[in-house]
Amino acid sequence: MSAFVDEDTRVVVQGITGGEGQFHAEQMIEYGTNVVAGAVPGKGGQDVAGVPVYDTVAGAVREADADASVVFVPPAFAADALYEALDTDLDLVVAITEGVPTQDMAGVKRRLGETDTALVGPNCPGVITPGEAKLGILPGTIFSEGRVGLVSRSGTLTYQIVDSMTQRGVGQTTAVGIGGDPVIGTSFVDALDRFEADPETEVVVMCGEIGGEDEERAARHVAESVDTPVVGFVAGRTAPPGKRMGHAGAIVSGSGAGTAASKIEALENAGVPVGDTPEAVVETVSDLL
Amino acid sequence: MSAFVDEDTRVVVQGITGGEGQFHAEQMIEYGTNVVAGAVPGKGGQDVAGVPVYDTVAGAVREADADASVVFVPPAFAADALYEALDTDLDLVVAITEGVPTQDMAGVKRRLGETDTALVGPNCPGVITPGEAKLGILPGTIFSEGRVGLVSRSGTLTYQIVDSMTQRGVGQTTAVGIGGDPVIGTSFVDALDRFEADPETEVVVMCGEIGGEDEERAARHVAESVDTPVVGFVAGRTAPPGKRMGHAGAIVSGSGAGTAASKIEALENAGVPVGDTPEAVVETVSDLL
Amino acid sequence: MKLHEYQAKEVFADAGVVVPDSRLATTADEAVAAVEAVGLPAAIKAQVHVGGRGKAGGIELVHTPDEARETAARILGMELKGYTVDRVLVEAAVEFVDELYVGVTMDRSRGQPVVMASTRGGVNIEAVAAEEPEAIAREHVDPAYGLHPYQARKAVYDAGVDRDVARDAAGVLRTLYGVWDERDGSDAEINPLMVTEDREVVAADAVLNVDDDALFRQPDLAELADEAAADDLEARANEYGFDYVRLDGSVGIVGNGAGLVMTTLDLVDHYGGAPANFLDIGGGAKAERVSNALDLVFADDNVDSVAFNIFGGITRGDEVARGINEALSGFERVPKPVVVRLAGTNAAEGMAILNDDLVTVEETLEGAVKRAVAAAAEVAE
Amino acid sequence: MKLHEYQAKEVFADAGVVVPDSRLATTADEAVAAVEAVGLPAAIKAQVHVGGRGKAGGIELVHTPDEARETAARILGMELKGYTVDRVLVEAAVEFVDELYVGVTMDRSRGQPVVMASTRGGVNIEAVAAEEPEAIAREHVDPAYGLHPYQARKAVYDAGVDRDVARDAAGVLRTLYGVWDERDGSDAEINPLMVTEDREVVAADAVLNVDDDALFRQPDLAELADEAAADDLEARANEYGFDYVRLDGSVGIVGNGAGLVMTTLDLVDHYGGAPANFLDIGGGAKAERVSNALDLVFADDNVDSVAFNIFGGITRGDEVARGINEALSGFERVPKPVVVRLAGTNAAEGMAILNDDLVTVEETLEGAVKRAVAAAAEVAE
Repeated sequence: MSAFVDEDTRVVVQGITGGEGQFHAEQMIEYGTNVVAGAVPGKGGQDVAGVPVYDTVAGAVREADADASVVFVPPAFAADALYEALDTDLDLVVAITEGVPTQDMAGVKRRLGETDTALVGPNCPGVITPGEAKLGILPGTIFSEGRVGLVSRSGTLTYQIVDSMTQRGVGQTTAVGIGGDPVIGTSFVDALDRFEADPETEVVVMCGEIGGEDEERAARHVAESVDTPVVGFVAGRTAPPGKRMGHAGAIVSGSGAGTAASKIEALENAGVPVGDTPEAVVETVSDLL
Repeated sequence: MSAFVDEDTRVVVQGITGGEGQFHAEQMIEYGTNVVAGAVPGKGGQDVAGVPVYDTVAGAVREADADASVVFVPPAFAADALYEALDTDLDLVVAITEGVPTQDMAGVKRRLGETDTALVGPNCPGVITPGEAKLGILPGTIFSEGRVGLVSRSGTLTYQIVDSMTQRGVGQTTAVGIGGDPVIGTSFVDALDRFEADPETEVVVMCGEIGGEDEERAARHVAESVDTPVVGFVAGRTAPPGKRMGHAGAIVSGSGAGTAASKIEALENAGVPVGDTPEAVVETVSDLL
Repeated sequence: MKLHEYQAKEVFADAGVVVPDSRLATTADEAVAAVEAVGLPAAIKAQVHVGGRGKAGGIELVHTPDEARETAARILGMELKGYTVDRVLVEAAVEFVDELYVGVTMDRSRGQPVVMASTRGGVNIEAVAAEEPEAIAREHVDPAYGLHPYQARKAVYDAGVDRDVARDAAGVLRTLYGVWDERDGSDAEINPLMVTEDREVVAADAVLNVDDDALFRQPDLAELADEAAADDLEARANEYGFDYVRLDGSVGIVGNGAGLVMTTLDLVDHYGGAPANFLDIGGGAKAERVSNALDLVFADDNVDSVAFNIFGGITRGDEVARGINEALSGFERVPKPVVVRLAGTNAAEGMAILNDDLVTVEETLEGAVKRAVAAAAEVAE
Repeated sequence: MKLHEYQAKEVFADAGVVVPDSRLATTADEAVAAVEAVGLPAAIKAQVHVGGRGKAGGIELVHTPDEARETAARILGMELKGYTVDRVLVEAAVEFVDELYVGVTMDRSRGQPVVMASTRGGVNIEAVAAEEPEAIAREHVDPAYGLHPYQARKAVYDAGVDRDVARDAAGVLRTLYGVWDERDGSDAEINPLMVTEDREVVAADAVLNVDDDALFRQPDLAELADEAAADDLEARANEYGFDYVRLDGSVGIVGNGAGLVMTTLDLVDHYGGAPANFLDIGGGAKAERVSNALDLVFADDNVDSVAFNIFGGITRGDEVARGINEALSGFERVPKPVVVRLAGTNAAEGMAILNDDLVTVEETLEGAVKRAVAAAAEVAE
């Protein structure tokens, strides 16, 4: 298997009967993802996007042998959907939903620590292993098979960099968007460990942004236990303190914690070259391959 | 160390400024227990029973190096006192308090499973290793040093059997009352494991009673992994279904689960002789030594 | 502590569960007025703390006011498994097409709440649980989080509840858990949860048992407990603060500590007698408590002799003995033979002090029980 | 979303925290009436969403009605760090002997709430945290359980709060956590929590910031947000449902996706320009949203040129291009030069469709930003 998913990953789509859920289930299937079921309370017995729908995630696991889930459930019900997913020993849960209250996610993260499941997101574009499977909403067409792993807090910034790589003939092993919320499942450190363990991944691109300390922790982690070369990018150099820049987690605190400068410094101290522009990142990656 | 405590065990008494707490702190000290502190919010800085009182259990651990606690806090505040104790990495917490709501204890037990602390009780007389230390309210005078370990859900029944043993010259390594509530910390299985690991203990007496399935589980455990000879007793053969017999946990359900007969059968099937009377138990123990 | 059906229904209805229209009645006239209020047909249901009221004739369907009067008159005053019916619930009959079961209890072996759902409502659910455990879907609840909504749904779908009522049934289960959690329930159940032809769910029966140890923070439910006491002696025991259970033997038992009192009962049985009660007077033995305990046991007409067994623990035996002497000297005449055995700290001193004009003293528990059994046998002859 | 001090105090007071008597005033006359109601001396406090109001002259103590009138007149209309003061809180001055700090926030690195207490209240607590972290006692909260009472006590005792007010201070901290938890707070704090000579604790200031993502279940707080919007453009962005932050440069920016828009800002800076705003129009690019976004950016007088950068993702570039054409054709005259770059699915098709009478098309993000920076520089000349 690649870092997170492969062509054998058996996916249940939570919220498959909603507009987003159905559209992206179809897109995933079209990409070649092994979507085996949907799960929506009260909609069991239907067929959507060509797969059977179950009333519970447990039903989808029991009947359709799902081992991963993609969650398109609206914010007010997302935490409950995640608890449900985490209760079924799936290998991977990818939460696309944007706008999940932070306190809800704190509860979910607490539960997550008691399971063997990996959670990616919420408020993220998902995970893709080009040519094998995509779980989420990433536009499959811009990706290409190759040797670069990419982890990012931002969706469109990921696309920008991937698109540029693909146009230069630089392909990807796996790209994962970990989401822009303050409390998320898979962190940079978790994703770096996955890439480190993936023999196909020769270079990792790590796209951070302002807010929190996850990039700083990742920098320490790279210095201590990552051998794969890592190239960094940090968005939000011009962000003023105290303002949320789109993502709930993208905020420099009033006291000046979480700045791009601090993250860039930490990464560079850990030996991670940080590009000033997306193009510079792609150039550095090309040079490393 | 003996099964639970020894003369080096450093005890903090939670609720030492209450009537019960102070009286039994004095009794414990008189018995030779190494009581090093009390903990009562707002009473820090006082001396009670000759030991310093701290506002928090953490304070008692930090300043007086306590590694075990005895809890005399009233039922309404007992769960909070237990969470506080469990937050400080003590080796042992003994909860004497009677009447802790069962739902409160379910929450505490959930936390307990996340710590390395052992909880004995609540609604129990405590733990004693004769000649070394007692943590709780057991009357020290009836105990004598020897080779029998005793675990019981009942206080006075323990005293009855211990008294009888002592009068016959049969001493004890450790006696532990695990309490008569439906949800408790240390179970029979846990206590049996402690005795099994204690080289001093040559025979174990296990006093069960109606209600729950802890005796049945213990019987299976004895059959599978206890080499020390175990002698059993089960109180409540004449108890009618649906009536709480004093202890919150001593109740045969309406459907007939939790009867003495079921427990006696399980124990006997596991090779544990079960005495019809307390005297019969003591006789069997004498024969085994 | 058990609530009556009508009390539990009130609690559930306040929380949003749909229940049939009903009125409480303590006379046949009130029952007739009640059927006029709730409509006919109606069910007349004995409000007593026993299971299987229906089979025992405590629940009847009536179709006319006259039938309501006759039926209420017959049920009121009826004895059901030792309890006298003093009130009936008169409730609009619900036409149903299905009967579900939903319940919440504490799984004490795991220390976790568990919620249950089944499509086998309307029958003895414990029998279903024993014979066909897979017919009841169970979800254990993490007490730190409480019941997640998905768990209620999962229980209901796993039980095989029809999809068009599953959402409502899951809602009732969530409400039931909420009540159980907030009101310190030990058991809460709705059996049957009826499904009407309009695909609505209605609680046709209701159980709510409350943790006695939590009544201090449920004052309104504690008040209902007083109302609900079944037996005069049990009611007096409540007042005195004793753990007391009435049995039907002839040897009255007073002791301290649940395990030791149970053992005393067992020994009475072992030595050929029959225990009349379980009575735990708790720690210490002040004269007043001893006196109250003896009062209570003497007041039981079935009692022919009394075994009084105290293991002093921290309390000294001589103090207990003085308490017993003082308490018994308050009686003009000790009405039934009392055998006393004291053990523990200063037990010998205590037994020496005991006034053997008033009581018989025995050294051992076994001896005391044998003596009390013999005394009861003598009286019975 | 930030609440004003007076709004946060109302929420805390409803939950049981003691706050000084106060009135809101929007005119000097109202301020005079307010001091008559709350008594003198009183504090006149600017209600704006900026820190350090005191140092900036936004908080003054007054001793007479005349002084209140003058001070209120001066503070109302004052500019504080870019915000115009349109209301003041007139509050009875509290005599205090100590100033404590209590706060609750989300420790995002652990995903756990954390409660804090300190005896160093009344000053910039972030400076204390940076210089003397041990002066602030912290307790992390298990989100599954919530704050245990002992944790509030422990924080307060660990902080060294005097024993005679510790109980009350711990109570305030528990209440603060309760509000934070129930009202979906991101940060809640009371600084200072004043200790009076009578050893009572009073909340002299109050902060409550609410998770924007949870406003759907806090409708009453969401209403306060509208009231509290600081800037006309930001208020309009709220109405349109855009993530928008106003800055002070001259290159207006419209894009989709937080990271990519931030990167666009950074590139403007990198290539020698200054970004005028952050504006994320979110997924898709329907004509109406494009039009609203351009309206908003055009309405900013500081804006001299616009960089419009969309990475289509699932959405097709040709559809976006049509949306842009349609939106811009709605303007009689495009008021400021707009540079557009589309990327992703069907990007080439999209850029081919774009009406280059209305916009300048660039192939790359870098190219678009450079062109917009150059355009802004031209206008500025």
